[in-house]
Amino acid sequence: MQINEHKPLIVAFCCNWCSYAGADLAGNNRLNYPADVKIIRVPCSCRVNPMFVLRAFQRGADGVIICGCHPGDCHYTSGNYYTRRRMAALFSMLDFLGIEKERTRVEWVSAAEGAKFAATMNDFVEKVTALGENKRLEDLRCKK
Amino acid sequence: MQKITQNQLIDKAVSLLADGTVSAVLGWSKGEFGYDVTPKMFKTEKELRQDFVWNDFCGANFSKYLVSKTDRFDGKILVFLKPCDTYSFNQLLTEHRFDREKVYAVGIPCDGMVDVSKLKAVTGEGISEIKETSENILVSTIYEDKAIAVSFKDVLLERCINCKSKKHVAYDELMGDEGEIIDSARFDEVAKIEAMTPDERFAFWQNELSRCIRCNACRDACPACTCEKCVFDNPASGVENKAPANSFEEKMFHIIRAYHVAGRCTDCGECSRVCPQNIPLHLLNRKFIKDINEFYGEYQAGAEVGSRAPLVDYTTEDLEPGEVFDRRDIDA
Amino acid sequence: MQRVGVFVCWCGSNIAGTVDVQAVSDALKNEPGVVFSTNYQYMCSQAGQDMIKDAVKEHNLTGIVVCSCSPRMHEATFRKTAAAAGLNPYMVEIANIREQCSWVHKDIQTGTEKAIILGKAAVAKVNLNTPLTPGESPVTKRALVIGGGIAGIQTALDIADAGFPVDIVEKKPTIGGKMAQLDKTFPTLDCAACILTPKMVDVAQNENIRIFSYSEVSEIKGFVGNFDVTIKKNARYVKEDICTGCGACVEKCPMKKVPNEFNLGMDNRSAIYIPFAQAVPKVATIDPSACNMLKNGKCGLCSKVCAAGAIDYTQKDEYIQEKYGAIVVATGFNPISMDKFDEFAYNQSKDVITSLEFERLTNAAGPTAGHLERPSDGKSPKTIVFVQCVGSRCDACAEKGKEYCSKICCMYTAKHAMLVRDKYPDTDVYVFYIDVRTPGKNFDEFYRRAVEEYGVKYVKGMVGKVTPEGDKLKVQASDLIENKQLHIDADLVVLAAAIEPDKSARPLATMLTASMDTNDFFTEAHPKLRPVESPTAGVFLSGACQGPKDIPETVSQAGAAASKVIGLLAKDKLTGNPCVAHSNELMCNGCSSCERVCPYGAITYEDKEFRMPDRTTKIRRVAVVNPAVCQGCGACTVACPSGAMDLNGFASNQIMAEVDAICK
Amino acid sequence: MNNKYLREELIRESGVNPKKCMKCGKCSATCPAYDEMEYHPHQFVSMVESGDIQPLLQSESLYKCLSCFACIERCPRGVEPAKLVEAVRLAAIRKQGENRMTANDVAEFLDEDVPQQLIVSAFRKYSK
Amino acid sequence: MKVSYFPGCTLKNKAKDLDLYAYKSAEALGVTLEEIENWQCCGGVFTTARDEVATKLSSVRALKEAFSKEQPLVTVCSACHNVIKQTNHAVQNDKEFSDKVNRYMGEDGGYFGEAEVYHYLEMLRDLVGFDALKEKVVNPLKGKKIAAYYGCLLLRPGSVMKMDDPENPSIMEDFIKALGAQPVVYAKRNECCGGYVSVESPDLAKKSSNQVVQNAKMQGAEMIITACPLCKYNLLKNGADIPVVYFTELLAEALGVKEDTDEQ
Repeated sequence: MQINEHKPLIVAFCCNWCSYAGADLAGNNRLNYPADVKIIRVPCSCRVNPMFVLRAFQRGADGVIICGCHPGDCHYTSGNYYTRRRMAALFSMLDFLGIEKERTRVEWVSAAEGAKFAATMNDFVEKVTALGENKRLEDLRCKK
Repeated sequence: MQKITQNQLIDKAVSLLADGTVSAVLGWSKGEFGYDVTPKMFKTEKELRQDFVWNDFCGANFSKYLVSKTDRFDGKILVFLKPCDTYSFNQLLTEHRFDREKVYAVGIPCDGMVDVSKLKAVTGEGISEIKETSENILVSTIYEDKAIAVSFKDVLLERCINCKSKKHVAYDELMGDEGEIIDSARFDEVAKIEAMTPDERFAFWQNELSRCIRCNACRDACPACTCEKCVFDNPASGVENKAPANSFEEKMFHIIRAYHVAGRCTDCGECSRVCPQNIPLHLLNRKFIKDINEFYGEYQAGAEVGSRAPLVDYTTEDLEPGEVFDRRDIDA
Repeated sequence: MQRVGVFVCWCGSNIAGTVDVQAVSDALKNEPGVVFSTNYQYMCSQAGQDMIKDAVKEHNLTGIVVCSCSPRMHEATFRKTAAAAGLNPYMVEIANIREQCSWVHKDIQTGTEKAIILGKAAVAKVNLNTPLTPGESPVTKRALVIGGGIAGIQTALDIADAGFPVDIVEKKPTIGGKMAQLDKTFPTLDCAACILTPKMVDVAQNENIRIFSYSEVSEIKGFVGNFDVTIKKNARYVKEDICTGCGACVEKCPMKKVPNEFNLGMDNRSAIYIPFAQAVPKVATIDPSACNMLKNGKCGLCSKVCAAGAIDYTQKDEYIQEKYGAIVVATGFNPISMDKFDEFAYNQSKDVITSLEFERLTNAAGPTAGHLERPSDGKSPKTIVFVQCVGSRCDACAEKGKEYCSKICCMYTAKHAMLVRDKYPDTDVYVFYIDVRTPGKNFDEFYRRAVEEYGVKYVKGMVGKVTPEGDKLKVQASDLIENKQLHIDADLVVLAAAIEPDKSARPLATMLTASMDTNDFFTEAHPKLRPVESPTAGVFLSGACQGPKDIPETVSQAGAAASKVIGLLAKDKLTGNPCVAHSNELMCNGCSSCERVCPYGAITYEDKEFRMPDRTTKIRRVAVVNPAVCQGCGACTVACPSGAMDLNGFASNQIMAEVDAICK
Repeated sequence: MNNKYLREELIRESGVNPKKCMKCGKCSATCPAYDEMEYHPHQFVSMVESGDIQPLLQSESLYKCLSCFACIERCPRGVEPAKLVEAVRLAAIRKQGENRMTANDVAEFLDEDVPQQLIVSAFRKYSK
Repeated sequence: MKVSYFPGCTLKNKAKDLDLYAYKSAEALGVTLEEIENWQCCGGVFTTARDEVATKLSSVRALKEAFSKEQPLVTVCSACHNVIKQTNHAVQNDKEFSDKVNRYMGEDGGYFGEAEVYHYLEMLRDLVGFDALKEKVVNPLKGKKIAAYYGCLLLRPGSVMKMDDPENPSIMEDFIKALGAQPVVYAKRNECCGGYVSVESPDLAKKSSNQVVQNAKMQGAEMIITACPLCKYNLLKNGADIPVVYFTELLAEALGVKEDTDEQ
């Protein structure tokens, strides 16, 4: 049987101060990761509304990852602590509904962790690719 | 059958009206049939004597009505609160949703309320008359000659079977004896679903949620859903939709509905009670409550006024979103 | 509909090497709103910027998308370009096709495809951009310094020197703080009083400085440039402006058995007292818990002897309201309690003392007039054991002690040991240490002198147990270098107790919405680059409230905090960041969720009257964001259940438009 | 003997993390049996950490520790040296034929006042 | 009030006084000590090694029985108290250990550290109350200068035993005060007597014991009280020249129940 070469679509929300800068550093150091990852810049990971995550899945994303400063290092002192609770609750609920838990992730990447950013993205894309297309949380109206 | 009687409540309401403590009473009023009790504002003794009812069908939680009733009414309103209603009452106070000064709350005991759909499942449609005895409910229908006796216990609402508290957490005055907080088995059903495989869970919810007709009754009855403008009615929110377009919409609606009340939901069970499709919506809310209790420590919304809901709170040692799954894998 | 111009940068070959820039600018031409699209070698160059300016004019552009390097690199540049072309600078969006595309993807086809998608997302976003204007707020040109120790004194003097009025709030009856209790200072051994008291006098005489002694801050409202502060002036039962500080009342007061806190309870004072001779303000204070007149109306002697008529037994606490532009926290430190370390027998023997108590014992103005005498029997000690790191550097899990190094103990212990050997050469002095930490100018030299010139016996090891027996303190300790256990019969044991922030700091931090670490030290806005500012705008940190510090460090930080305050007060208006949250009052429930997650206290509530469709009105509680305080994190936008709260520059519909564009 | 394995075994068994030690020597300062010991509490910690365990296994010091827990109580870093001493002692006496005390030895110290507690404690400490 | 009671091996043999006076005094204070059925020796010392399971089972059995009767478990002997309390703590906090224990026990229902363990002194302080005790005293021991000897087992590790401040305890001093006597505070009261090492190194035990007695005497003590049979043995064997008695004996004396005990 031939393995279906599905190219996943990954939406990555990155906070401006740590993770977006970490992604820039990955670029500066020419650390490759799949082009499937598309980054959206937000001021802080706590700006990410669960509705944005669902929206991404609705529009055809196969995985959503949220990156922020390490706990304790938030530029706004406490934003990522709220992210941590919100996403823990949301991810657990998605899992409860039978959505594959590997499709969602929160990762803390500092501005100095270009290598971690690239490694995280490589790993996440690999896991999502293995799952194949997002069928359980798709909106057929939005499909090409 | 309720230990406290309809007449006791009417007498209480009449005397509070008479002595000027309150100028209106928010209560249950007779519907067309014995079981379709509806909320109503009573202003006179006559109205009360004529229409006020208190029976096994008075499940409606009146806390939410206070939001709209108090800011349109100058006097003080009497409201009767069952134990579970008092939690919603407190939660709304925490969120500054009504003026406590304008309300006179009387706590009343509750022996559990009847699930009309369970009752109809036994008796069939066409109910013409309902009589309550201490153990049974005698139902006459237009199709049967003889009244059918149904055991009260067999037709209780799910939320009453798993009642979490007979204790009132808010009132100005209490009628009857105070009860206690109950260590109920309300999370068992959630745990059962958690124990399923992802495929089974997906199938379970696909089946349940596909029945949704987007009537919005769950939202409209929910005492935590008191937004001035609901996101589902707001074209700018990005999630507005009025019909159950497809399976994504169903899931989206119910996830967001439950998420919006996560940490604020008192587990009053109104969503499931009013659902015309009998979708066990309370399970979604309970999943959030169970998670919050496990992740961040026991929290009961509405147990006290002014408490900080878990999702607008944090500690530096909280678990990581990825650990949510590890935990369960270990437990399983 | 916007009229969007797209400008794709080659960045030499940095972008053009792996992205087909022509294909990108061509593809984006067809996006909604795009009326012009081009590409150029270096968009950030003068020529590139001119190209943008010309295009704005030529095509009446209302929005600009630059596909180039990271916005962290040149967003500011292109915003200025837009402004120069007459556009609102916030009508610019950057698609990061260098760091997050051309540099990380090798294949030109995938790189180009992704660059197009990133460009589409930026176009989708800019279509929803709105012109933003930073808010302005006025600055009250007055500073408040909380705490009147050396940190607060130095900060206040520096601010006052720059010509701005400053108020010092000090909870004790006098300013001076811990430094006033010290004897000599390391590493120069000049006397603390000799260098501190002239500064205290300067404070008293400076026209720009007001001192609120015996006072506390009870409420803080407002925000940077506009703080409203309530100061509670505790009743001292003496009219401050009339009292001459002559001390006649102190002498005549019959109640003389009150433990003297200035000498850490090692001697007594009277119920009416002046803490020490050089107190500022030099005014008497009646201790209401000890005064017979105040307790049961019997006495009144001080009133009779006061020639100035300054005594007022009916005085009440007074509340003063004042406005400030900046607040400096200088609440200082205290030694921790020794209660949990009784293996050293602090609670079992008077002759086991802390280092601060030792300072008072050797101070000429102290309880023994500077003669080193044992507290128990007044004998002069012949063997003294100093123990370092008592309660410092403890395991985080232990229920006692602090995790951090208290920093000052190594040096003051060397000083104490040296002074003892200098004045009483026949005394045996042991110092038990784990590490001797002396990073400071002339610090290690100082410590070496204690060992080499003064013969202080430094022992690498720790004391395990102190047993008071008869009139001796049996000290059991380890000597790790010689690998043996020592048993020393000591006459005096001095514990270098860890230091901790003053207890008043925690409630103050809550009032200020300033953040603290787990040890209750104030957190700085950035540990390296903004060390004297709190993350809360307009709040500055001076001295040990931010972390353990010695005097030279405290004074330099005090000066740094003052210069930051001067920089703020010198402005007439403050310009904010326009990317702040705002609440749609029609949708707001007033539920307080947003307020609870705001790290800056930027959200308040007001009751607002709304006209209803049926022509009635109703009053509703709604959230109001103070744009001068909001830093734009967006935590509130997600906490808000109704979606009433949104964020300028990163609005929900903008982010969702980006999501849609990416997922198309 | 594989020291790395033994070191990990001792650490797991005792629950002690020797890396937390800051080498202040307070454990040895507080130890009542110090003078009877060849290796002192702080040395147990550093020698286990460095894998230098054989000398400890053969040392009489193992049987001098009173298990009075003073070092555990007073260690500023929560290292708990006595638990490590106990783990090393068990490693020694659990070896075949390494019981230090047998029932025959009891008679030697038995006098009419010896409490049962002493006998059972001694067995726990000296035998497997 | 009824409590479960774990006497321990020594109390049934060499330290019968400790046991007998504990019973008598409890009775006088209105507390019934219900002896755990078929209790077994605690083992004398708590082995800190995490894989030592079998040696701790007797403690778990006693704890489980007390819990099933919904009673606090009261001990008198310091060693039993230390072993049982530490075992309970290990069951509560070391999951691996509690799993193993429950596998060994293999009976119906597991035990997870639910029982509460009180030393007799804690029972007096927290359940009876020293004020209530004071009222029951019929022979106040006026003027007696008594030194409390805690030893190591009652207090350490402080984070587990939680009886009192491990470095400056006061429970026994408060107890002495309640009986009308005058407590003598001395620093060596929480240092070791030499313990079981007296078997092998009598000199070490002698040195340790002597330091304790010496320190108590220098601070003015006329008598030493203890809760531990081994402490008492070591102090006396090594030549204490002031009386060393069990605290329960002193208690019985003050409560006026010592005489009729002696008559029996």
